[in-house]
Amino acid sequence: MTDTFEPTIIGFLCNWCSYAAADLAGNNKFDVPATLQTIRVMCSSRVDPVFLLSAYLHGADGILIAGCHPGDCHYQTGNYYTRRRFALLHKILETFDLDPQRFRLSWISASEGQRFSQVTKDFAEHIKKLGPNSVNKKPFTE
Amino acid sequence: MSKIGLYLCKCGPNIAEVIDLDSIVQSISQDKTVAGVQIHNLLCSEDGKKFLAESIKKNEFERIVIAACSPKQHEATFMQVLSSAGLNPYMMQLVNIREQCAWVTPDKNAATAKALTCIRAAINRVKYHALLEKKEIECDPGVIIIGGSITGLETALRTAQHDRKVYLVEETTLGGRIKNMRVLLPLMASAREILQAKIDAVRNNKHIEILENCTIDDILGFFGNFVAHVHAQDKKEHELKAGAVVLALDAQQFTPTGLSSFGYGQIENVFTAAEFEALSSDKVVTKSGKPADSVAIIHCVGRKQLGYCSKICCANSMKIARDIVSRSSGTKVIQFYKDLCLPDKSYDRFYEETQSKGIQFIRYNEIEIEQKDGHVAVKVNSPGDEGIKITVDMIILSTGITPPSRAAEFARMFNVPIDEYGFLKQEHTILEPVSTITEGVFICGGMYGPGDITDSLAQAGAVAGKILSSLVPGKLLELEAKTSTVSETMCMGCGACVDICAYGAVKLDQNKNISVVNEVLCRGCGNCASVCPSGAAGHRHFTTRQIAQEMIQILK
Amino acid sequence: MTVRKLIHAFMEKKCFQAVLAPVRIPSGESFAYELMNDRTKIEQCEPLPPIMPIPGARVLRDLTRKGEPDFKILCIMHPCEIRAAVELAKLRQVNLNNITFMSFDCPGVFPTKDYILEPKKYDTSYDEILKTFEGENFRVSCTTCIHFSDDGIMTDIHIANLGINGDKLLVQALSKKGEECLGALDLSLDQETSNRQEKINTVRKKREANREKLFSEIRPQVKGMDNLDSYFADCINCHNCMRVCPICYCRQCFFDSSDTKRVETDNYVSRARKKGGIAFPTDTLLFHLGRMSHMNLSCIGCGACEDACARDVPVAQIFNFMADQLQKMFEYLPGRNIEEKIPVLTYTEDELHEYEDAKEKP
Amino acid sequence: MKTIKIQKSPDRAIQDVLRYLFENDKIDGVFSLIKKGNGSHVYSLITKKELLSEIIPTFPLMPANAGKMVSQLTVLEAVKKPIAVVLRPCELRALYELVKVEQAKLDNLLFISFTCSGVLSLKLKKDELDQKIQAYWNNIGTGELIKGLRETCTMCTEFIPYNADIIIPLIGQSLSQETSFIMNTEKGEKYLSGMSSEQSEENIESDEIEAVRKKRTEQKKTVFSNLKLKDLGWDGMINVFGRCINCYACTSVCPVCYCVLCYIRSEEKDKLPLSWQKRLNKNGSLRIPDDTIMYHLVRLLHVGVMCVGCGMCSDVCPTDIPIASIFTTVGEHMQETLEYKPGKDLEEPMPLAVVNPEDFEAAPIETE
Amino acid sequence: MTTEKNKKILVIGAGLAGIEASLLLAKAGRQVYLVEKESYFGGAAIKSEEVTPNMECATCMLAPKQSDILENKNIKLLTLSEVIDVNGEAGDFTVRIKKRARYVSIENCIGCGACFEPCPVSTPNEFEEELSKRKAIYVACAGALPNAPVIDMENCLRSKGEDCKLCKEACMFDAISYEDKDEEMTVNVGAVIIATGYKLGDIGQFPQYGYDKKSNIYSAFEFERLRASNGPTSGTIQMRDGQKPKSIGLVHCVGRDEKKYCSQVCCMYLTKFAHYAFEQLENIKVYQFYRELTIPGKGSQKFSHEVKAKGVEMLRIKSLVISPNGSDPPVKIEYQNEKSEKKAIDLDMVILAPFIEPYPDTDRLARLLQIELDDFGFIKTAPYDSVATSRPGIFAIGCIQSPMSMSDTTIQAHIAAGQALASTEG
Repeated sequence: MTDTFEPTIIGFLCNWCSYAAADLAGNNKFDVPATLQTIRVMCSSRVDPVFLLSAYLHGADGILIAGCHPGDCHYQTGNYYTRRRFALLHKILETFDLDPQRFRLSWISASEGQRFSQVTKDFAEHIKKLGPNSVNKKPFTE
Repeated sequence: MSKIGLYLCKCGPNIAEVIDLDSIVQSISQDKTVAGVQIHNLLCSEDGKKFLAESIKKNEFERIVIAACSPKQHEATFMQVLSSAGLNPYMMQLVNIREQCAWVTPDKNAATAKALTCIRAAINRVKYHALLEKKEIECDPGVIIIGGSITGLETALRTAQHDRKVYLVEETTLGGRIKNMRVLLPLMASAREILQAKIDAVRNNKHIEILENCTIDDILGFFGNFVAHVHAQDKKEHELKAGAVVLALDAQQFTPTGLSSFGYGQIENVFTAAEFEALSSDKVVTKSGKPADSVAIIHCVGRKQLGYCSKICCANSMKIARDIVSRSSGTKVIQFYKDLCLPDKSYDRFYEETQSKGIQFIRYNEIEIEQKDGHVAVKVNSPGDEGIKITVDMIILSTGITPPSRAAEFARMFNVPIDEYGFLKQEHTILEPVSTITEGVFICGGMYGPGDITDSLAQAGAVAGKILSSLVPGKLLELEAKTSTVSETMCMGCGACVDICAYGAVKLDQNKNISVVNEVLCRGCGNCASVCPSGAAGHRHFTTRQIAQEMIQILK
Repeated sequence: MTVRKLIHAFMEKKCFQAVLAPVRIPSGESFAYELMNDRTKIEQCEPLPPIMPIPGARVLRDLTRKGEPDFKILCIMHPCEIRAAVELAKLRQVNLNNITFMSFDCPGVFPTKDYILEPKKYDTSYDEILKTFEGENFRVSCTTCIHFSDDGIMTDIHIANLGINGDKLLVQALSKKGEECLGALDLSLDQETSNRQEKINTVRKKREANREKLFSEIRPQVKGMDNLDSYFADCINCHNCMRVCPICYCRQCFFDSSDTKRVETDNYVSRARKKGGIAFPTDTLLFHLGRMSHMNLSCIGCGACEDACARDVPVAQIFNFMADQLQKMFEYLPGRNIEEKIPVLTYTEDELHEYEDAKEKP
Repeated sequence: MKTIKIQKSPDRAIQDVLRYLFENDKIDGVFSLIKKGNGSHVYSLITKKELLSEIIPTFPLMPANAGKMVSQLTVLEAVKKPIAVVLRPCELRALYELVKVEQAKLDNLLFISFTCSGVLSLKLKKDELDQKIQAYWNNIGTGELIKGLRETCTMCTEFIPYNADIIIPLIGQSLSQETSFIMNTEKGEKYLSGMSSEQSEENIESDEIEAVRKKRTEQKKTVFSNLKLKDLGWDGMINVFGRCINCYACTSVCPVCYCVLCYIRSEEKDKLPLSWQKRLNKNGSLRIPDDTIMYHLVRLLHVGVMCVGCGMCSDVCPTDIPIASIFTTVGEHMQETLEYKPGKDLEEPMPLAVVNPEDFEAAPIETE
Repeated sequence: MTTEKNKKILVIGAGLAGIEASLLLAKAGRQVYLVEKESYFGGAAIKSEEVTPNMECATCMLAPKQSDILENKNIKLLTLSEVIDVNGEAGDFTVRIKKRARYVSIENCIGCGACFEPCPVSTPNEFEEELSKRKAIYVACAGALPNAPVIDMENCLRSKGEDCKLCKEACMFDAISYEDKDEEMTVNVGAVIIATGYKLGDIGQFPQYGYDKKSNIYSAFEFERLRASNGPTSGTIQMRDGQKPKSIGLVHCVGRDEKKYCSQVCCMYLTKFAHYAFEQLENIKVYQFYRELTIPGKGSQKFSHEVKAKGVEMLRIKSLVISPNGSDPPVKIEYQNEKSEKKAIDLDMVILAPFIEPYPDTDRLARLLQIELDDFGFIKTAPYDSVATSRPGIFAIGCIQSPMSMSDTTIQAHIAAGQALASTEG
C-alpha cells in the first residue's frame, strides 16, 4: 500500500536563500521530489506556526521550512525567531505525539542547490516511510 | 468574482517537453476557475510580451497567473507587461514550473501533476491579491553630522553641495584627536597642516553650518525626514531638519591603568602613545626635563582586554619612533611587539626603513615594567632567548582603540545595536559597512571601529557616497510596496511586532495604543505578521489569506 | 489587625486613593471586582474570595489598557491573577504605574459553576480551609498550583496567612513600592512567624505530588490524534476558554477572524471529500493547539478556562500540562519578573540546534 | 401532501432516503448531526455514503445551531453541488435569518426537517443524558415536557419546519417501525420522486400537534411570569445578570449574532482612564467590567427581533443565567410589536436593519 | 567657463567593487556602463563559499545585488568587453569599448543549458581552477550570471576547421550564431571608475613551494572551489585521489618577501580554511605556517581564536621548503621555527596563500587612461584621498589599487560613487 503512496509535502522557502537554492537545483537539473510543493515567502520568519499546524491538520504529509543559515538572514535576525517558533510548535507536537517527524526546519543557502536536492529527497523518503498523514483517514477529526 | 487569465509558457521545449501543457489546459478549463487559458512558446521573448499584453487587454482579464520560469528570472519582466496592459502589476502570480518542476522532475506525469497543483494553488491565491503601489515621498537632502573630528569634517566637505545643507554639530571645537598629533601616517606629513586645511575648507563652505559647543538633545523622525534638537552652551536652541544623520565621533584610547605590569600611572615616564604625542616640547624629554636617551615602545597594550587588534598601533609606534629619532637623533628606540600588523601595502617598506634608522624590534610574550633608580626597567621574556632586561628613560605604551564615550547613548537614540566591543553595529559588515539598520543613520571614524586617518577619511567618503546617491535633491524616495500593515480595529498594541522588528519600522502610537508601520523603514520580511497572535499585523502580498489559499489548494 | 484595617491604614496614609478588590454581588452567589474609594464600600471587600469568576488580570486590563490611572490603586488579587497581570504588562495590556499589588497565600478556589449553586455550603467549608489549607472540590488547577505563596510572583505586598496564628498578620513588602507603603505605617514589629515556612513546604509538596500525578495521568490521554480528539470530544467551539483566559488579550482571536472563519465553501467540501466527512464547527483542534502556541508560554495555570467551559472539557489541565514543558524548555516562569522577556519575542544566536537541520558534515 | 413511508425508525429511514439520493447522484453530500466514534455528537458534512450509518439527525441534542454551521459553510459562496441538510425547525429559521443578512446562501441545499419536540440540555452529564433519552422517546408522541429539556424548547411553539423541503412528522408518531416523509415543496418532490416505497398523502397539522402547541403556550406563560421581567427594574437586572463573567459565550454560539467582531468588544468601547475616575468619584465604587448589563441589552437590541429561541445561549452560560428564556420572551414581544416573524419568509425585510444601521457597521464584516 | 558635464559613468570591472559603485550611481539616477571582461560577472567574490569574519554565504550575499544590476534600467552591463581607448578629460571622456563575440545571443538564450551536453570538446574549467572540465560552449559555473553560455572559440572545433554545429542544433531558440563578430562601441561619460580587481600571484616563480597542478599542494582559490557547494566536488574537501585528507597545512605569506608587501587578507582566509576543514573533516589536523598574524579590526581576532580553539597548530616560522613526498602522506614541509631550529612534517594537503597582485595588464589600462601605477604595479591613488588616481575624473577602487578586505572594497565603491557624482554635477 505505502509503496504506491505519493505524499503531499509543503515547503515554505525564504526568497533569498532557499528559494534561490531550489532554482539552482533546477539549473543543475538535480532531482527534487515531485511531491514537494513550494510556497515562497520573503523570509522564513513569515511562516506563522499556525500555517504549519493547519497544513498538518488539513492533511499535509510533510512540512518543510527552509531559510538562510543563522547569521545570514537577509533581514538580520528573522530566522532566529523562526527557529524559536518552530521549536515551540515542535515541542507541542512531540508532547501530543502528532507526528513531529513530519515537520522539518532546514537552513539552505543560495549556493546549496545540491543540498536542496539532497534535503528534499531525504525528507520525501522519510515521509514515504512514515506513510500517509493519518488525519486524512479519520472522518470528523479536523 | 474577477476574471482570471492563465498563461502557460512552453519555454521552448524546456517546459513543454516535460510537462503536458495541453492536459493542464484541459483540466483547468474543467474547473471553470479561470476565464481563459493560453499557451505561448516563450513569454519572456519580445513577441511573447507583446502577445501577453494584447491578450490581457483583449480578454479584459483582471488577474493573471503565469506558469513559466522562476520569479527570480522574470517576475519583474511580467510585472512590467501587466502595467503596460493597464493592470496593477501585483495582480499577478508567477508559477515556477521550470526551475522547480520541469527541470527537476524526470517523470513526465509526475511533473505534469505537480505543475497542475502549483497552477491551481496560484489561481486560488491570485483571487486574493490586492492592488498595491510603490509610494514615493518627499525627502530633505540635508545632512546632520555629529562630531567635528577629521571624519566629520571630511563627511561635511564631501556631502556639502548646492541644494544640500549640512549641519556639523560638535560638543567642543572642531578638530578632534588629530589636534594633538604631530605627524600622520603613512607619509609622516604634518598633522596640523592637514587638519587646518580641512577646517578652513569647512569654514569657507557656504553649504555647511557649523554648530560648535553644541549638544544634541534628541533626534526624531526617520530616513529622509529627521528633526534634531540642539542646544548651545549659551542655552540657544536650534532645530535642524535633514534627511540623514552621520555619527562621526572620534574613538578613544585604551587606558592601561588597570594593568599593573605596565606600571602606568605608578611609574614615572610611562606614557600612552596618545599622551606622548600630545607632549608639546620639540625635544624628547623625561618628566624631569632632561633628554630621554632611550625609549621603549610597547605594542598591543590592552589587546587582550579589548579582544581585538586595533590595527593602527604597530605602524603608529613606528611613526612615533621615527618622529623621535628625527627630533633628537641618537635617542635609542626599542620596539617590543607581539605580532607585527602592517595593514597597508606600503608598510612593509615603512618597517624596513624604520629598522634601517637603527630602531630595534624585539618580540615579547610577557613583559614587566618596574622603577629602577630614576630609570625604567623592562623585563621581557621573548621566544628564542628567555628573560632580557633593558633599562630606558621613557616608556611609550601603544594602547588600543576603544569606542567613543557616547557610542552607547547614540545607539539607543537610533535603536542601533552595539557590537560586543561597544562600537555601533553595521547593517552588514561587507555590503553596508557604513550604514546601520536604522536607515539614514550612518557611522564612520570612531563609531565604526579602530582605524587610522586613512580609514577615517575613507569611511567619511563612503558615507558621502551613500548620502549623495540616496538623497538626491528634488528626487522622490520610492518605498517598498510589499510592506507590513497593522489593522487599527484589531490591534491591541501589545507591541510584540515592535519588539521583534530588526529595523525599528514598527512603533507604538501612544495615543491610540496600537502599532503603526513606518513604510519608509519597513523592508517587508513579514516577521511581525507571524508574531501577531490576532492577525492584526499583516504582510502585503503575503497575507495570511493569500498564503492559506495557496496552501489549502495544494492540500485539496 | 485585620486586612481591612490594614487597607484603611494605607488609605489614611494616602498610600492609595482607591482599592480594586473582589466584592460579593448583591444576589450573593458570586463575586465581582470593584474599584472603591468609599470607606464603607471597602468594608465589604473580600480580599480572598472562595471563587474567581473573572481573573483579576482581565479586570486590570479593562482598567488600565488605555493608560495609567492618575491615582494610586491597591489591587488585591490571588497570586495567579497577579502573575497574569504581570504577563499582560509585558504585552502592554496592563499599565502597572500607580498599581500596587497585594497578594495572599492562596489555598485555591472552587469552580464557579459549583459555588453559585450552593454558596452557603462552600462558604462555611472555605473558612475552615483558610486555617489549614486542607480541603476538597477545588479547581483542579488550584490543587496543582505551586505558586500559591510569595515566590515566583512579582507582587508588592504579600499577606502571609498560611502558618500565621490567629489575629496577627504577617505583612511582607516584596518590592520598593511595597516597602514605601509599609514604611508609611507605624506597625508594631513582631518577628514571630511561627512555622510558616514548613507549612508552605508541606502544601507545596502536596501540590507538586498532585501535579506529577495529574500530568502522568494526562500524558497517555493526549497522546496521538485519536486521544487528543476524544479529549476535546465535547468541545462545541464556543471559545469560552479563550475569552475568560487572562492571557488571551487579542481583541479578536485569530481563530474567530474572517481569515479562518470565512473561507470558500469548496475548502470545506474538499476537506470533507478527502476523508468522507468533517465536523462542524470546524478546526476545533486547530483552535486549541493554535491558542496553545500563542499563549501557553505565558499561561499561569489559573484554571479559568476549565471553569468557564460549557461542556466541562478539562481544558486547564491539558494547558497546564503543556505550559509546564514549554516554560521549562525556555526556563521561563510567567509572572515572576516583568523584566523577563517572553521567549518568542527574543532569541539567542546559539541555541535549539536539535530542532534545526543545518549544514550536514559529509 | 405527497408522502412516502418507510418501515423503519426515523434515523434509519432518513439514512435510507439519503442513501437513495446519494446513489442516484441527486446529492453530493449530507449535512447532519452524527455520533462520532468517541461518543461525541457533532454536526458534520458527509461526502461518503458509507458514513451515512453514523448520522442520528433526530437525536435530541444540539451541540451547535445548524443554521450557524450552514452559514459558516456558505457565507462566501453557495455550494456547487446539491447537499441535503437535516436540521431542526429553529435551526432552519435561524438559517433563513442569516440568509437575509447575507451570511448564507441556500442554493443547492435540500432541507429535511421534522416536527421537533425539543432537545436536551447540553449541561446534562453523560449518565443523566442516557436516562433522559429513553424518557424523551417515550414521550415524543404525547409531547409531554420531560425534565432535562432546554427551557426554551418547552415553550417553543414554532416546532414545525414550514420551510423545509421534506418534513418528517415525529410528534404524534409512535416512532415504532414507520417513518413518513412529507414532500413539503416541489423541490422535495423532485428529489424523492422515483424512490420506490409506499406512497400516500399526509398533512402536517394534527390534533397531537395542536395539543403540544397548547401545552407549550401554557408553559411559555409560566416561564414568562416566573421571569417577572415587567417589574424587574435595575436592581432586578443586577440580580439576573450580576454573575455574568463577560465570556460572551452567548454571542459566539448565537446563530443570529453573525458579526465577526461584536460591537461591545470593538475598540470604540475601550475605556479611557479618565472615564473611570469621574464615575468612581461619583459613586464611591465601580464594578469592573462595568458594561455587563449594557452588553446584554445591546445584544438584545441587535438580535432580539431575529431570535429564533433555539436556547443555545443558556446552555453554554457558565453561570447559568437564563439568557435564552429572557431573549425568547422579550424577543417575541419585539417581534410582535414589529409584526415580524424570524425565519418565516425570506422576502420579509429585517425591521431593525432599517432602523439603526450603525450598530451593524460598528463591527466590520470583512477584515481583509 | 563651465561646459555641461556628461552625467554618464563608466565602471570597469563588475566584481564586488564595480557592482556596488554601479548600483549607487544608478540609484542616484545616473546612466552606468558596467564593463566586464569575463562572460559572467561577480568577480572573485563569487568563488568563495563563505566569507570572513562572519562566515556568511557569499552567493547569498551577492545574488540579490547581481539581479539588481540585471534588472536596473540605468545600468548597461557589457560582458566580454574591454576598454580599448580613452580620450577627453574629466566631465567629458570618450571611451571605445571592444565587445568580444559571445556567439550566443543573451536576448534569445533562456539559459536552459541544452547546448552543453552535445559539445564534443572537453577542456579545463578556468573558473574551477582547472579542477574540473568544461565544454567549448559553457557557463563559468552553475548560477553564473548573466544566465547565458559563451563559446570559447580557441577550443571550439570550428576554429580547427571542422564544421561542428552540434550546439546550434541543440538550441531551440536560435540563440547561437557562429557568425558573431567582435564589436566596438563608443560611449561618452563624465567619469571613469576602475574596479578590475586582483589575481593571485603565480606561485610557480617560487620553486621552494613545490607547487604544481597535480600534487596535493594547492593554491588558495583551488581550495576555495573544493569547498564550494556549487564547485567541482559540490563542496567536499578531497585530495587529488578523492581521499579525504587527514592533515592540512596552511602556508601564509607566499611571495611576501619577494614582493615586499603584505597582502592583507591571507591570514583571515587561511583561518577560514582551517574553519572549513574542522567543519567538514572528522579529527583533522591543521597546521598554520606563519610569520606575523595580520588580523586587524573587530571580529577578526575573535574568529581566529574560535578556530584556533578547535585545535590548529600555529607554527611561527622563519622559512620553509615544500616538496611532493612520493610516499603517503604525499607532501613534506621542512621549516625553520622562530628559534631557528630545523623541523619537518609530512602532510596530506598543503594550501598556499599567494600574494595578491593587480589584475593582468593593468599597465595597459593605465596607459590608456594616462594614470600612474605605484611601484608594486597597482594603480596609484592619493594618500589622503584614497580613490583618486593621478588624473581627475578617474577613480580606482578595490584590489586594483591595493590588496584589501571586502568591506574596505565596498567602502571604496561608496566613495567612488560619491566622488563620481560630485565631479559630474552641474
